Amino acid sequence: MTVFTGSDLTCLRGERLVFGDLSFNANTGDAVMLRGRNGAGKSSLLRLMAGLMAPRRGTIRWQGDDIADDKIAHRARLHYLGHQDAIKPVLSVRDNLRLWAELRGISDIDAEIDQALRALDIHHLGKTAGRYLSSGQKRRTALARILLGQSDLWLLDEPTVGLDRESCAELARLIAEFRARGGIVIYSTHVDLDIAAPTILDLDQFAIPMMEWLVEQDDEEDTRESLSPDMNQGKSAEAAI
Amino acid sequence: MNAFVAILRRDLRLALRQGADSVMVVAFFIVTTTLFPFGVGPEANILARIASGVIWVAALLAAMLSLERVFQTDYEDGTLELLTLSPVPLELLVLGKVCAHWLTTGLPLIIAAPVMAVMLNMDQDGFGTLMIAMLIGTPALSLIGAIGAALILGARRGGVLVSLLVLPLYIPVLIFGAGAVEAALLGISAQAQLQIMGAILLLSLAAAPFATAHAIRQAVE
Amino acid sequence: MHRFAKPSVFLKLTGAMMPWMVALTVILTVVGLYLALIGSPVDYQQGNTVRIMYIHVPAAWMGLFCYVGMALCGAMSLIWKHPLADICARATAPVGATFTALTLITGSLWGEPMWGTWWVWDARLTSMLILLFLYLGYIALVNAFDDPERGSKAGSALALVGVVNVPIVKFSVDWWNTLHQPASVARMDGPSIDPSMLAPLLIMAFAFTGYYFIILVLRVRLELNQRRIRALQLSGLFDERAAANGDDDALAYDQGHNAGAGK
Amino acid sequence: MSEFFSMGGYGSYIWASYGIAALAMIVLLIATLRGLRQSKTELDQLETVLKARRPRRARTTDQSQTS
Repeated sequence: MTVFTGSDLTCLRGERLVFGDLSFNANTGDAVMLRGRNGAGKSSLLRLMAGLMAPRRGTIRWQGDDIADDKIAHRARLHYLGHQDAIKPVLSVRDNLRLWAELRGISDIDAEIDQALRALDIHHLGKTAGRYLSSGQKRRTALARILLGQSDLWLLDEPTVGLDRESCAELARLIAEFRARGGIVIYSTHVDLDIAAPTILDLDQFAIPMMEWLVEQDDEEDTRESLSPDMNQGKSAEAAI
Repeated sequence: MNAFVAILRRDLRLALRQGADSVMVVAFFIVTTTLFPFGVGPEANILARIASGVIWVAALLAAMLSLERVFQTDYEDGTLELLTLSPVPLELLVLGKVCAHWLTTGLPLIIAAPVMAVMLNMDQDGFGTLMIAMLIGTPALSLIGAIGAALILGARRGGVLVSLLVLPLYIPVLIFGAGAVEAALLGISAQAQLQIMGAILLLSLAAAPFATAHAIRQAVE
Repeated sequence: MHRFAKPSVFLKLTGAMMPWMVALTVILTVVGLYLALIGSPVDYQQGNTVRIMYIHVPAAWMGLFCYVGMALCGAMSLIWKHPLADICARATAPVGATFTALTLITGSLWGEPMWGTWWVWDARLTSMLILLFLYLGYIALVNAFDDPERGSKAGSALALVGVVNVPIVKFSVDWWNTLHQPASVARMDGPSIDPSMLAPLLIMAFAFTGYYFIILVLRVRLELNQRRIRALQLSGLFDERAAANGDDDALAYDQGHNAGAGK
Repeated sequence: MSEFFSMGGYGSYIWASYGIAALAMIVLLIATLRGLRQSKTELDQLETVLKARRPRRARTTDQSQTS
């Protein structure tokens, strides 16, 4: 069955329209790759999926339940990786990760962190303060965060930024492992990431140039207005003042 | 509850490592208080008369000075976004952060206040009440201030803005805080004022985390 | 209702009401001014200065009324997320701030001859002053964001927080004032108001309310226009080059996405 | 008449009050009206451009739907 679905999503950011009438679905073990131009709404879609923002129209469901209904449960099952690494310069890599482990209610925190650090090959940096890390090491620390605890859904926004070729391969391997456990990965990337059979979601298809949208709105408006004959009264009164 | 402790511990650790924040707030408090004798003259009786008000005003300004940073750095480095996405009510996390803010700024102010009271020649009768009033009042300042700090996330000129938003809301705390000390100095019971301050604290404890969390969700959207 | 759509219901309704509102307000103002300046008796205590009351008191009422209105709009925006609510709150603020400032100014002009001073730290004056600060804070916050919608939302939250605080501030200022200066100042309201004085007061209050609603409607329209302008500009409508090529999709699209949300 | 304007000696205060009130309210009204007029002209310009380019727009929509 399809686990994670979205239907008829329309997204607005600030005052501009990002995409409209977008639908997606993902089964356990699926990987969905978001593609599109700059500003096509890859980040926005990931934020919608995470529940950080609400779609203007449409719903996102997990096993049939609207994610807006139980946000805490949805947050517990997902890991989100944004553009920023959220690493405090004065805290060590371990301490940086510790907060997220604690917030997820993980029981054996140290073991989990050890495992995550090893998986990303930064175990030796455990005690290093955030400010001494290179950007690639910071990114890997951020990636280590998504390995903490149980999760069913990874939402990765440009996870490869700042990573070298080997780390990318490492990431691909982690994603494969996660999928083998039944996890769903949805990601956007500019680099080719070696992922087996991803579903491709091309956001350019759902872009609505704003002029078309406005024309459409006007047409709706006109049909409504033509039903009532005194439609321009408002304007004339305004001119009279 | 674990989440509350977790965020509190992390924020305290951050404050400890960065160090300067608490020291700066206390230094600002002392410097501001010191300015008053220069402004109104060094006569001991005048200073004694205005001491409680001066200490409260300086404490208000000092608490506000540190407010802007409560959420700002977390907002900028993406931490706030992740906190919003963690499987814990954001209100609880806000409460943890406010608690950390109070421990790193409010508490040092309470310790510094009697020293300044001595320097301003305040009568000894007022000391106890001053400490108690500040103990009740400064958490309310942190709670109310957090709303302002969350509202200005992403705004231009946030620092100036936060003072414009928050200072009018601080007026009740100032009135009753200074009033309590005044009453104690006159030898009257300050219980009424302290009770009202307690009520203000409880009200802000009940309302501020929700308002702050709402503002944060708006900011990270 | 969608934000970019022309809210035709609002425009039509207010458009039809507008001439009546203007006429009513003008009549009320004329009658109110006549009664306030000529038709009402001289107060036995305050003399002719009582005439200042006929704008001072209604302005004070409006100052509070507008703040409550703003908070109600804030609540509506929070609960129903109706876009007009934010706009209404935003349009109310300058009117409320103006009335509050007028209250303070006319109060000073009354206080000088009657109390012999421009300003006293009277509880009413002080709480009015704080109300003015709250308005200024709101206006500053709303305008401090690049994305106007974000500003309106933050403003709505602040208006709600403020409305909880207004009674507390009022109460604490009353308390503070009685402690420091026990009722030494004359109260503005006499023991009982004569109908000949109440009439101009009420009529002026209605005139001010009418004025507020006119400004509200005009400012909401202004804001709606500006939103539509921003939407149209973001849509890449003005890209002459693209228009000439006949293939404007790509360009218009990119422009729309690269332009910031603000102006 | 001059008695009316002097208001029993308080004329300056009273007329200042009414004057400032009138001034503030009129300034706010004029500022609003002016802004409204400006936005209207600007909007009208944009709307004409939109209207002018509308038929072609509709066609593009059709094409994208058929393809």
